[in-house]
Amino acid sequence: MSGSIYLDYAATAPLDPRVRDAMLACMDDRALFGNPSSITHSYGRRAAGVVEKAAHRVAGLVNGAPENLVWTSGATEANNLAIVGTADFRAIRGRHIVTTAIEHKSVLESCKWLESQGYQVTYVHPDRSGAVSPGAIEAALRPDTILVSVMHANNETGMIQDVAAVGAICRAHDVLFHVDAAQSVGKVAVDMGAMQVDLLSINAHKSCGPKGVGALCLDGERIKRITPIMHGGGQQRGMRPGTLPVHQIAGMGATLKILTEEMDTEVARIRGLRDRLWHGIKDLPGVTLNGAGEQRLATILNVSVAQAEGESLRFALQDLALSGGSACNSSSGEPSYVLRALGLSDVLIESSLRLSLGRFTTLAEIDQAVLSFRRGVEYLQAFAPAEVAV
Amino acid sequence: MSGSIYLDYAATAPLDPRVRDAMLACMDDRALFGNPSSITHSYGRRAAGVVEKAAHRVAGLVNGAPENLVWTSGATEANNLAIVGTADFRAIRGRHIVTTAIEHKSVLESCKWLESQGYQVTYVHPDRSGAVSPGAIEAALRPDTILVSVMHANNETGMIQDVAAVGAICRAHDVLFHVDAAQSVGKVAVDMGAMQVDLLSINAHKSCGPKGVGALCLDGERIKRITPIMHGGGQQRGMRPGTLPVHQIAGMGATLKILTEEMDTEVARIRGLRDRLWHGIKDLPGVTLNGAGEQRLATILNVSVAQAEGESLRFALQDLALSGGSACNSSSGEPSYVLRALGLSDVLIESSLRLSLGRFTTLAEIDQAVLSFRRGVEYLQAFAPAEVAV
Amino acid sequence: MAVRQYSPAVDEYFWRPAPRVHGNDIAGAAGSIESGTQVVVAAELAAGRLKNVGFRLFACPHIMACCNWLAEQLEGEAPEALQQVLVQDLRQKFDIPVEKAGKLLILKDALDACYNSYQQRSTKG
Amino acid sequence: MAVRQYSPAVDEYFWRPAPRVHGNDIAGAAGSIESGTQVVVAAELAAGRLKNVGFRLFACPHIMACCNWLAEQLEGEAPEALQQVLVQDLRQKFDIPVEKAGKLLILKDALDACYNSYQQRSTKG
Ligand SMILES: Cc1ncc(COP(=O)(O)O)c(C=O)c1O
Ligand SMILES: Cc1ncc(COP(=O)(O)O)c(C=O)c1O
Repeated sequence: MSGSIYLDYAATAPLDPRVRDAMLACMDDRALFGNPSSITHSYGRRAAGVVEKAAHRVAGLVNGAPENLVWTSGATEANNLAIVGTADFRAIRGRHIVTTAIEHKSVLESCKWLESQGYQVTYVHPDRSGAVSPGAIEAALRPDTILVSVMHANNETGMIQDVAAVGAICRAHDVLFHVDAAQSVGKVAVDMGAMQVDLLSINAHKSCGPKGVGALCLDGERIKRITPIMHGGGQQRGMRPGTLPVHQIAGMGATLKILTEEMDTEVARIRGLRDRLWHGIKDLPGVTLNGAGEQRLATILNVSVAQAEGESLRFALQDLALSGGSACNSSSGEPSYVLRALGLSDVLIESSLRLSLGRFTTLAEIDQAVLSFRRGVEYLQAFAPAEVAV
Repeated sequence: MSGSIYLDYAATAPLDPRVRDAMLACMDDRALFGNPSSITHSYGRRAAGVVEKAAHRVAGLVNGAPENLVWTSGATEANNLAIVGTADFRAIRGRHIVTTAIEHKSVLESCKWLESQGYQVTYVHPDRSGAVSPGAIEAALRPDTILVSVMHANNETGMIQDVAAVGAICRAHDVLFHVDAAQSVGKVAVDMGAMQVDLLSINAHKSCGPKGVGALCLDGERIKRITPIMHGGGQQRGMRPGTLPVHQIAGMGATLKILTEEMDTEVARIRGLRDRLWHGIKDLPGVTLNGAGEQRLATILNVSVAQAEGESLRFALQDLALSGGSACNSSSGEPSYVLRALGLSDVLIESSLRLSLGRFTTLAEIDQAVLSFRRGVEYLQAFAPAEVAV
Repeated sequence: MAVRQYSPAVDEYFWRPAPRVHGNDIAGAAGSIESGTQVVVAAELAAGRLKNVGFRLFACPHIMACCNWLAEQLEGEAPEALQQVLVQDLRQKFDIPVEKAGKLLILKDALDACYNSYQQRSTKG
Repeated sequence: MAVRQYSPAVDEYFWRPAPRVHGNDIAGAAGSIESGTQVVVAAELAAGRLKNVGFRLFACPHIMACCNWLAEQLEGEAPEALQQVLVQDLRQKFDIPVEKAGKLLILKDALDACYNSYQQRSTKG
């Protein structure tokens, strides 16, 4: 099993050696370990310098403002901060939020928590292809709507939403717009200005960066300040307390720098592999693609396999490290609400697999994956009851 | 300035090379990078194994239960989770909290936030030595008190509180007891059982571990569950969502393992250096020790220097990297509320310095620090106006 | 962390299917794909004994392994063996977790239905 | 991040004290230790000119540097120079941030007080 092929990049990705080196520089250098808040001495100031450089790199990739970036422990925290923080900060203007039914749990659960606090939330449903119509978002707006939150790319299907269209609608209605770009950053262009995004959540570990670090980028003109969700030492302009993890932040900076430089060629390469994988399996009976359409990430293939029981399917494909839904769902055992929203039955959801590729996926791995996939599916389907008449 | 002597270990500490190696093992190993939630494949399960091993190491040092540990982004988050999470979870029983006036900002600000939500908080004041009397805590208890939060060692003075006595009182009154041990863990014995602590906050970076990782240890019998402060993917038994940063957690595990093995000899060594430093400067006129008494950390020396203006004092001592209070206060510019609670005037607080030592502090550095300190203070005091009669 | 691990017996028997030629003198089924588990069992009768016992399955690895093993075990046995299979034995041999009790009962139901079809056939014949 | 950096002029003059022998034919003071800044200036008069100008200070590095520099500048000047010192010049030379305006005024007050003591002495004498 240790020789299994990793096809779960959408859950997390291995660390790029160049990112590792950037982190190690902070971890080893006896001059760079300071607390960035300790600006009374050079250790602290040098550390603050590392953080500032990373902020420029991160903001650079998403066309954000480095001075309006808030470092977090990941996209989960960034989403919580964006939604709960904005809701609290804007509560006087209204208590209604619009989001979609296929957001990441960290958005949905934040919204549910707000509902328990007296806010109202409209969950817009996607169509059967997984696309959320900007018109449906607009229709959900009310005079007391203070925030719209729509993810850029879905973590299960890779489906890309038309956030620029939603951004234009929000701007026209003067409503703040949050985008969870944890899955899309570095895989498609993310431009806060062009997309009219006011708050953007990202993280590093989905792009071969370190786990445990992310950022919320604020637009700065439309929103410069939100209520913190943690309370403490006043770091990060009072929006997020706690000692800044300099090596993690340096790692995230390096991660996004690499994306800035290599995204185009790298995405083309991965798309080629992904398509090769799909072409290798799509003729199998009962194999269907979820969230089809051109508007999806080059890195994700979400397929359902009819006539193969889900657990046995995963058992049969043990030499492929993949996911039955989003990683967050792996331990819960509940059928994916994202695939449900696409109209799949619970049994078919159980027999759905997310294969996600990334920087270190090779052609040889893909060819091996095709063989394994075919062998497993064919083995199970040969058992399928439908073929026998009782 | 880059050659300055680091005496700010209480703000943060350099990474121990052994901790670095433990982190690097996760960062480099192409089998250990998985998402611990991805338990459907071996990458995820191996990562989960790393996390579990670290939990045992961390819990081992504080005599806690590894299965009741919640990983956080640091002690700030652990304190927020402990206080806000417990308050919410126990709100039906009452809405009163007892803490002290000299807690870390992450405790005080969490309490202030709760006050804004309708809770009541009693802030017990220490005596002039900095000691919080357990009797004063007991006197502050009310029938609706749900939580007592007292820090183990103070981050500015190093003063150690009698948490075991407070623990016994809380147990007798059936009130939950939270201890912020961010500064004490690894410097004095921390034993959740013996001290009757129900919730314990710790982090790694004050002990030569990585920044950006900490833990809240729950007692498990008295409290197993609290309300999360972030919402999301259900990780960590629903108490703290977000992808676990495996390398950070492995680093924290390694950090606490080293503390377990080396604490006694290491603390004795540092105490020797600290005392040497104090003996080298205590004869200077106007130099006084804050938070004196045997019950204080071996690593911290908090001194006030009369007749030397604070900013000039720090300027004159630029070759010593030290802190004017806690690092969190460095950027705020407000006089330390901890020293205020000890009865110091604002001007004397400005002229107070925290010198804190740690694992890599050498004898040569201390001897050099004594020389620098004397030179700076003597230079400034020679200017002192009091000496001239106008 | 609830990590689902499979016993070596499951690893072994999941991949050891009975021969593909299945008899269908007698047969029984239980469950459905919609409900997540379906078990179909069929066999020939040769000199009053079970022959070419085979399964059609939409089922989890534990049930798959059980059935592959049962196909071996039942071969050449008297039809009564179909209803003498003990769920408890399967649970032990394959180290099946309690939450799968329902799925084991579907298997049991299919075996019973198969035995019923044998009895009906005997009555008719 | 508001990092307080000091200009090279502060670095230089902070550590360049006027000679330690201070005259006290005339003197002036402003501020107090309790308020965080105190400036005391004193000088001798020799042939109607300032001599051995010296400062006693409880003050931040900017003010310390200003005073050390002024001690040099005022040496040998006419007493009027005490009141001709321009805060604006000091601010520029030492790159003093605006939030220190109050401290600069204390320095200015001390110089003025010193000049007053010269005038009073002249009137008396
Ligand atoms: C779309 C999306 N948002 C948010 C997250 C949460 O990210 P993190 O693991 O950094 O908390 C994830 C990944 O789990 C994700 O896929
Ligand atoms: C006593 C105490 N509690 C909590 C914290 C916060 O720790 P962290 O930096 O890990 O958030 C600190 C350090 O800043 C501290 O000294």
